[in-house]
Amino acid sequence: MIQPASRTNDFAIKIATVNGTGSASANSLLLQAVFRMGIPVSGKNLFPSNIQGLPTWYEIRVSGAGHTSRADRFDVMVAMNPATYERDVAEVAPGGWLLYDSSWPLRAELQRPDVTAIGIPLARMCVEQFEASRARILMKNIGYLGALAALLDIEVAVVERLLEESFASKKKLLQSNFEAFRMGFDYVQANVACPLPVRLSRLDALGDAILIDGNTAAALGCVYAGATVAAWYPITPSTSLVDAFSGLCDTYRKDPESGANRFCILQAEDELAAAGMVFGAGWTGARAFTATSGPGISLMNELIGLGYYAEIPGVFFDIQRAGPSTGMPTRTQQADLMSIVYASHGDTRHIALFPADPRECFDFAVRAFDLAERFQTPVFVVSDLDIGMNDWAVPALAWDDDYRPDRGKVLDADALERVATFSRYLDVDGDGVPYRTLPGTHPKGAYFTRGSGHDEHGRYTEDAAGYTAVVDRIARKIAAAAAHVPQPELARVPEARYGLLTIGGCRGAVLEARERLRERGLETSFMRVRGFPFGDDVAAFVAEHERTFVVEQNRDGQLRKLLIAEAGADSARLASVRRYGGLPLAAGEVVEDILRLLTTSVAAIEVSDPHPRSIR
Amino acid sequence: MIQPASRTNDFAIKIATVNGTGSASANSLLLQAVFRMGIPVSGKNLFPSNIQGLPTWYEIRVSGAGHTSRADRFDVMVAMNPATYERDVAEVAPGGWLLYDSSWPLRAELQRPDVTAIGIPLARMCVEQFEASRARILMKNIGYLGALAALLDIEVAVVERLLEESFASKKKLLQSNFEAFRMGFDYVQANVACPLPVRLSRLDALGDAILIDGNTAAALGCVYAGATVAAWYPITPSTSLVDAFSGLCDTYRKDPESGANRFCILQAEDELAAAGMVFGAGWTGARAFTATSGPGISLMNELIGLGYYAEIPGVFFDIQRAGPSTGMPTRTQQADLMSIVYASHGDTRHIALFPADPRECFDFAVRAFDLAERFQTPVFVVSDLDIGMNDWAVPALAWDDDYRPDRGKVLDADALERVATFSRYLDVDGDGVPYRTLPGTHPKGAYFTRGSGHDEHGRYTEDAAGYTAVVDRIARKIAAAAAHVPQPELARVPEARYGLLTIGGCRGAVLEARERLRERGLETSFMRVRGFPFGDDVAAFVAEHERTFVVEQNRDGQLRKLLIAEAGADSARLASVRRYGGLPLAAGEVVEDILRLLTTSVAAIEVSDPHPRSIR
Amino acid sequence: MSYIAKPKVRHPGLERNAAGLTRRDYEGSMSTLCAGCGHDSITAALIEAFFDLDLEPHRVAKLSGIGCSGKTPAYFLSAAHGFNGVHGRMPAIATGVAAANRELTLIGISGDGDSLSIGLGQLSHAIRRNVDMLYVIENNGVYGLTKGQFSASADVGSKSKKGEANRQRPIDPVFLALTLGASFVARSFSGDKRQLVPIIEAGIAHRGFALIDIVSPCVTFNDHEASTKSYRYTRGHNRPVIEADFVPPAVEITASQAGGSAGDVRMHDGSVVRFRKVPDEYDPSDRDAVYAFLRERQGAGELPTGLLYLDPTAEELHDVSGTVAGPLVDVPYERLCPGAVVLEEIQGRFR
Amino acid sequence: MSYIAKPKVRHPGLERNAAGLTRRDYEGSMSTLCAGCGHDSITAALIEAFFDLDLEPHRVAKLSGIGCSGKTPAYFLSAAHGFNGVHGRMPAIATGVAAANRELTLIGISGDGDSLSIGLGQLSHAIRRNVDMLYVIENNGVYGLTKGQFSASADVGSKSKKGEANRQRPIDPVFLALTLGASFVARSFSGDKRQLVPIIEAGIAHRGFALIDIVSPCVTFNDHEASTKSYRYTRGHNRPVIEADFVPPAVEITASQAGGSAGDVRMHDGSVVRFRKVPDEYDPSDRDAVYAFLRERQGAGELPTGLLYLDPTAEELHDVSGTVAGPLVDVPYERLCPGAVVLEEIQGRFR
Ligand SMILES: Cc1ncc(C[n+]2csc(CCOP(=O)(O)OP(=O)(O)O)c2C)c(N)n1
Ligand SMILES: Cc1ncc(C[n+]2csc(CCOP(=O)(O)OP(=O)(O)O)c2C)c(N)n1
Ligand code: SF4
Ligand code: SF4
Ligand SMILES: [Mg+2]
Ligand SMILES: [Mg+2]
Repeated sequence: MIQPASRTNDFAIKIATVNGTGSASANSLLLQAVFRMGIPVSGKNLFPSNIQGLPTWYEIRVSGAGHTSRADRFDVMVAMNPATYERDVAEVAPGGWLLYDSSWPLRAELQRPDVTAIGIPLARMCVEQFEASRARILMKNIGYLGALAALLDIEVAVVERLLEESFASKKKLLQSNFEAFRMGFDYVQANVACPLPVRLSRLDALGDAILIDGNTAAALGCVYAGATVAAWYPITPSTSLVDAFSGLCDTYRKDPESGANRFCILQAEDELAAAGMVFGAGWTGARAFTATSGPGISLMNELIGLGYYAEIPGVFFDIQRAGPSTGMPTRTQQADLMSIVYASHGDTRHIALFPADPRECFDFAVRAFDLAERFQTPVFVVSDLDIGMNDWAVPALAWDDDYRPDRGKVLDADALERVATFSRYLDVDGDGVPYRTLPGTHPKGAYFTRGSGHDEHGRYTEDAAGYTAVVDRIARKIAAAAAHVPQPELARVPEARYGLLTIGGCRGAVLEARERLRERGLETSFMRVRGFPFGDDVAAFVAEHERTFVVEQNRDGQLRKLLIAEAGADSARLASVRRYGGLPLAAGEVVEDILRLLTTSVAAIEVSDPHPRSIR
Repeated sequence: MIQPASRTNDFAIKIATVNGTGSASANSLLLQAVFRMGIPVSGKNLFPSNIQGLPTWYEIRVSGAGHTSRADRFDVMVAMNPATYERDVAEVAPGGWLLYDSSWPLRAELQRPDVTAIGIPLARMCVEQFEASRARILMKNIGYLGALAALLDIEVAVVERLLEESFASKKKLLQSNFEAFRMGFDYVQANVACPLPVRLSRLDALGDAILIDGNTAAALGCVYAGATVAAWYPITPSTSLVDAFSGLCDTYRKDPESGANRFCILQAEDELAAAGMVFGAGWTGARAFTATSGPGISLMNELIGLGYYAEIPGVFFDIQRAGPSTGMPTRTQQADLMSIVYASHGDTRHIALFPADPRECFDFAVRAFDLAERFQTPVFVVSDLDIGMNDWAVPALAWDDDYRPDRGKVLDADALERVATFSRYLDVDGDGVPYRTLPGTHPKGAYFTRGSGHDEHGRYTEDAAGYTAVVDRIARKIAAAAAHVPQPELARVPEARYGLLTIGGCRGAVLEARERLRERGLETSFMRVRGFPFGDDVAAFVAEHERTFVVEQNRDGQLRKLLIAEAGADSARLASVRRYGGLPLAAGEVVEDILRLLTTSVAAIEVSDPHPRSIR
Repeated sequence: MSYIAKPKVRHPGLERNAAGLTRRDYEGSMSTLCAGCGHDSITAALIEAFFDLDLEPHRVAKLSGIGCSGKTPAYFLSAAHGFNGVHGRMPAIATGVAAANRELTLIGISGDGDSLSIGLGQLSHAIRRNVDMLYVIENNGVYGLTKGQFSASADVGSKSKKGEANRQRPIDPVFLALTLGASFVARSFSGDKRQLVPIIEAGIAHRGFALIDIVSPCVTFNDHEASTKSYRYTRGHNRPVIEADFVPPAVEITASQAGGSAGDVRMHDGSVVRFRKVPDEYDPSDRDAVYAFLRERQGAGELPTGLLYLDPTAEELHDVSGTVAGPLVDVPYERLCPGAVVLEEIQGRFR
Repeated sequence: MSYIAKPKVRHPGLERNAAGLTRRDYEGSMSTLCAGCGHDSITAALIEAFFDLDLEPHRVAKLSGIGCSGKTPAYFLSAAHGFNGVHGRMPAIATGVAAANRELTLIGISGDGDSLSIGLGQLSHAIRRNVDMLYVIENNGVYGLTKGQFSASADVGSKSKKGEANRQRPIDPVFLALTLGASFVARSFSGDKRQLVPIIEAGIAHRGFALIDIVSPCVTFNDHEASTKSYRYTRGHNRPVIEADFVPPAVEITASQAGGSAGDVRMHDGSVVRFRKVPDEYDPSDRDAVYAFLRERQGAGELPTGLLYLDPTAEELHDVSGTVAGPLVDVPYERLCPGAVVLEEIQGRFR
């Protein structure tokens, strides 16, 4: 049997269970326990698109070095679902461990010589310890948590404190949880040599970090940005964003005297309506947003074009999932880039922000509202399921109390009193951004908003010149936003021949891949685009490197295409690394593809073009 | 006063009237009369998006040389609308003529020294000649037709024959029309030196040509392709396509015995429903289509993704109008290219055909149904208002009675009887195209169609490998279609340094511009893309020329972007010529832009990038 | 059809209302609709009602979808913000406006295509939310702007200009609204300004969604012999079943009941809807009775019109949402942002 | 909640029907819904009905939208073509299927979110077109698949799992359908298979749009105490107001009337719906009376169920469209293409 090197704070666990059986909270406790021990950690929840009874997995990666993108290999497999034993066993890294419920014997064909099977009779012990059938099921999860605590050297006090916090108001439940935890812990202590070579040890690597998912962080951003109207239609994986906004508002947005709401959340009848509500509220002067996923973006297409052309602010969170169509609602992907940037028929181009993690979800949410009002246009925050629904350890969110919303060019009653006439779509300042007014303000501010042809004064037109003046100004306006969207994250290495260029949640895996490549002697520069329209620095980065690998999570190389068509990047220098099976990106995948592309000829890079134009 | 050279069969007329006053039929008679004299001619109707009472123009270009794209200059202006006198007078070419209704005096400031004003007291004569107030208004139009006939030497017999055909069943009306025609004709004969230096003279330049609009031709294509289900929602400028289909079916698609319909036209409640109906019918085995314009494409986005991913045939006609949003519904543009090619969220890429004129509308309509069934996917026929609603003189449509629909890989009952098992999404033949079955055929053919994740056997999946196998095959399938869509129209000139690359209805103007450039000593090669995905020849064409001018009718250079991102064309070699004010393209505009780009430095070409990335 | 240029809608005199404004101040730009279009008469009635109500135009937001009807907000209240949205989606846009600023007077103008085909879902849900707005359907049985196709409100047997008879059952917005629990349901005729103006006034005063279905003949595509939405047919079949006067809040109420069972209904803003000439069996506050009565009358070929159903007490969007009293747009940012200290507190939960 | 793995739905015996098939042949793949979900009971009833009707599975097309309900067509009739479309758009897809092949037996399964929120417009227009299909709404008052938000069918006062009460008026598909002129309107309860099976059979036999609104409790998100869509609440308030037996075409009809005013109704395919235990005042062919009766009962807190309204004679889509008798997909190409000679003729018009 292969003996693994002892690896403290550097390993990964995968837990295979059945959804709807209470494993989610045990897994989350495990994640939090590691986090509270000051060790960088991440959790990836691979859940099915149903409510109960199907296989579900939870992956925890522990990395003292701070690499928390999805793990490449799993050292410990907690195999609690007989339906997936086979593939779960196969997925353990050589030299790893398999925890299983030894209330039933492990079938011989599922044993591997290079994997240590650790049986714990969880079901049996639970039946002995607990009366209620519900408790017997739920407590198995806390049982394996106890077992892992013993095996991995999780500080018991940390777990106990977490349990106390979770069940602060439910003393009885707390007691059973304690018991179940002890049950697993004690059994393993008594029967297995603890801890395993892969184990934890308290660190102080997290500073002021928090463990948060991107949707919650984005919701916080909406609260802090002063958003008052949310209009939405439920869709995985965006639902938790509005849920979080709603919860936060219930606490922080009540009028202290009347208890009335300083917000209005509209559960719309569909996404078309949600988009309409956002623009209605934005036109009226509220900061309004919606959260949706790909199918919602498709349905909102017509209204997005209206917002663009009639120049109405609105913030759209797209928490991407695997497409096309309904696709895999509980799997992640970055495949809405094209759809968003060019949303709606006719000439349109939209401002988009690409957060990489929950902290940026918070920051970019706030920024999106400012940009939407500054540029009077829909702004998209392009997140995804991995960022939005998984817990990430990120530096604490920061807030400056001096922040005030940038309402952009809004003429209030006083200003209107002073102006001679008001022309809604006129480029008064030469920056492409016209002035707007809000209904109810002043008789002089009245204008007619329309998605049909209009001239600079807001009058209906079918005249080429009048029409063109407005659409040309809009083009200039959006182009100018390139300087105002978050600028790329950049790490240039002067002597590097190769560049890595990526977007969103790929960041961690690409940075880790970069380190691994460096270990192999390959220096690379790094750029992560964070906003659209792109600035000139993007093409410059590409020009400065012999070859740039564009890493993204979609089939068609959408970012690569955008870089070529929209940033003026030289396509001949852009190789493509794409993973789009629906799982968060792992560093090993990036390294593997890059090495393959480098070791094969240039022809190979062309093969990496997602659409071979002729079938060879 | 400037004396114009006599120009036979080479001039343009513009007629300014008020919509809803009956001018449309007079204008159409004029167009047909020229056509029947065997002279190449085109008519461009610039009408408002309302029903009655607003300015409307009709432009007729006569060109013995066969140049029938929109005229650059108007020699004769028929100014029948006082509301637009000012701009109409301004638009006459120096040395040209202005016809006006001299029942009222022409205001002095509207007279131009370089334009000959010809007054005809149409209103007065009509009041004298006709009783009914309706006739007094309508007959003015036939009056100016008569005047033009005298001025331009239109053969009277041709017009009379046309009137006879129009009013075959309304003898009384015919009589008034004759009278009105004579009234205008005689007045001008008596008072003006006829004919003018710009005049007609019978030619035999049209061969078997027909005068037809693209929507009618496309509808004919649908009938001939065997389409049985049309689902639509009215929208300008696509409505007349379904109207024509309906009219043709009423004549040619009735069961001779029962009188029942061998077709089903569904006026849907909106475009989402129309798309759903198309896919429902396509899935069931019917050839089904819809016709819409930009807003409809936006609304259909979600369903288009379903059709793509679930692999269901359907034909979508997009008769483009000026966007974004409602835009200018009665103006033309080519601005839905991006929207169509990437329609729907997630990784999607669609087959699209780009007809240049009504004849190609017919041919490509038939081809679209074949491709949709061959590749089991939505196929887009991308026309526009200019092609769809204006009358074009094109070579006669040809039909081969040996044509049989290509139903693609459909397993019928016999085939199913023979196969062991049927897997809906499996690449059996290695060409990326799986086999499909139709409901109701055979128990073995059953499968479950879904827009959610599925594997090659059509089973629901959330598994990366199962999912990827299918989306990768779809990518291959669509890529393979490049060889099956209509190939580019190509005219290479070996020594040419420059290329002209265009799409759709720009063809005529670009070919004419090419001639004019040649006259100036500038040889250019010509390519017109006719289908998407592009083949390798497109990038090759670009590579073979120092600089290629991409001519298109949208603000953002959408074709140019697609060439870069999708054809692998070298962006550095692509300059952009764009007109998007909503009018059909004129050759002079193309020449002007190209010369400007050539005489200024390379920097100028970069300025022609629709989106300057930083504001300079 | 007539081809005479239409003058800007004009009103007699330059009388001023309590807001110090003349009727002229409630007008908009010149109509570009066909001469004689019913929609223009509705515009005139709206102008009259706004004048009567002494509303300040800039406190009004007027919205519409797409269609000839959708154009009409340009023809009244040029000093109000207007929003011509996309086809069928005005109800959602209006809902967003109402959410953001509950103090605006909100008017939505729609067509039968805009509301009953593409917009049916949104209209239904706006009714369900009881969004505080006046919602006018300018109902002509056809898609006017796209040249006369039958809409979903075309009656069975009504013929198109070409002579083709419609065979699909119509969707009747009045029954739809009653079924969906609408709080204010009326039907009128563009040609009956006397009936229409007080209904519009009551609809504006109503706190909640006030739906007025107005038969508004399309002279160009649906005013011929065999159409059931022509001027002639509508005049011939129009049966006002209940009359309503509108008494603004300022006016003291003296006489109480003028007949029938309905009498005075006090609105949220203190105004009063005074029902007159009400048939004995008719109770405009009894949804089911109204439904049954109207079904019967319509079954008999009549077109019953009037302010048919009214419930001034139904909860509107903001009641259900529990929103603060003033407009959300007026809540100062300081009351919206919990601040840095609270953020630090909140983050405690995530450690 | 229970966590026991669910066996594939099984039925007693291997009895064969006239099509030579066993119940097993009408089953589908194993359900992945929560144990106890009402939707699974409806699946079982559908299987029963198909078996009873001796239908050949491959002559059926089963369609759905998105939701837990949307998944169910995978759980029956594995030998039929299935189509799980996108959210709320199944009615249009089904309309396309019906247009192309009128001889398929068409079944659509939807949810309350799928049909009454995002799909309300499409459902309404499918009703209006009277598309020949069975349309089942598996109504649980919540969005199951997205974890329990209130849907548009949630009753006022019904509480969420968290204890929040819904304050928005529900959209009731039965009243909606009656108002829109539906030709077959039924309500049932997933827990009442005895009532449900004959209604489904009648719905399949019906030539036109047969809507069955089935209360189908969501055990995970809406089966708690204060919910009005729970098993308990539904059992407690369910009041079958009319009973219907289904007599297939083959069976000779002997006894004619068993009570009430309704009696036997002969369907288009020769089958008979036999109404029993009908209250005297109830006439399932009188739309307005049914509407009024149900409104009254529901106002009194009851949940009236049964095959509530039936008009077997209404024109369906193809009647209105005047389509040929057989499926359009079977018309040979030669009868569709007018050929080269005619094309030349047609082009004469364009010269
Ligand atoms: C998404 C979309 N589809 C179609 C159209 C075309 N269109 C414009 S108005 C209209 C119908 C208008 O009918 P109605 O609402 O009854 O208004 P009316 O013109 O009769 O007043 C349609 C279909 C559009 N503008 N947008
Ligand atoms: C366009 C779109 N929006 C949202 C969703 C997410 N979604 C999936 S199912 C569902 C609601 C399902 O509710 P219901 O129809 O009542 O079915 P149930 O699950 O309760 O059976 C929603 C909103 C989606 N799939 N597509
Ligand atoms: S077409 Fe009809 S609805 Fe439109 S403006 Fe003319 S009369 Fe009015
Ligand atoms: S969540 Fe509710 S509706 Fe969905 S399967 Fe579970 S019980 Fe059924
Ligand atoms: Mg209308
Ligand atoms: Mg539901």
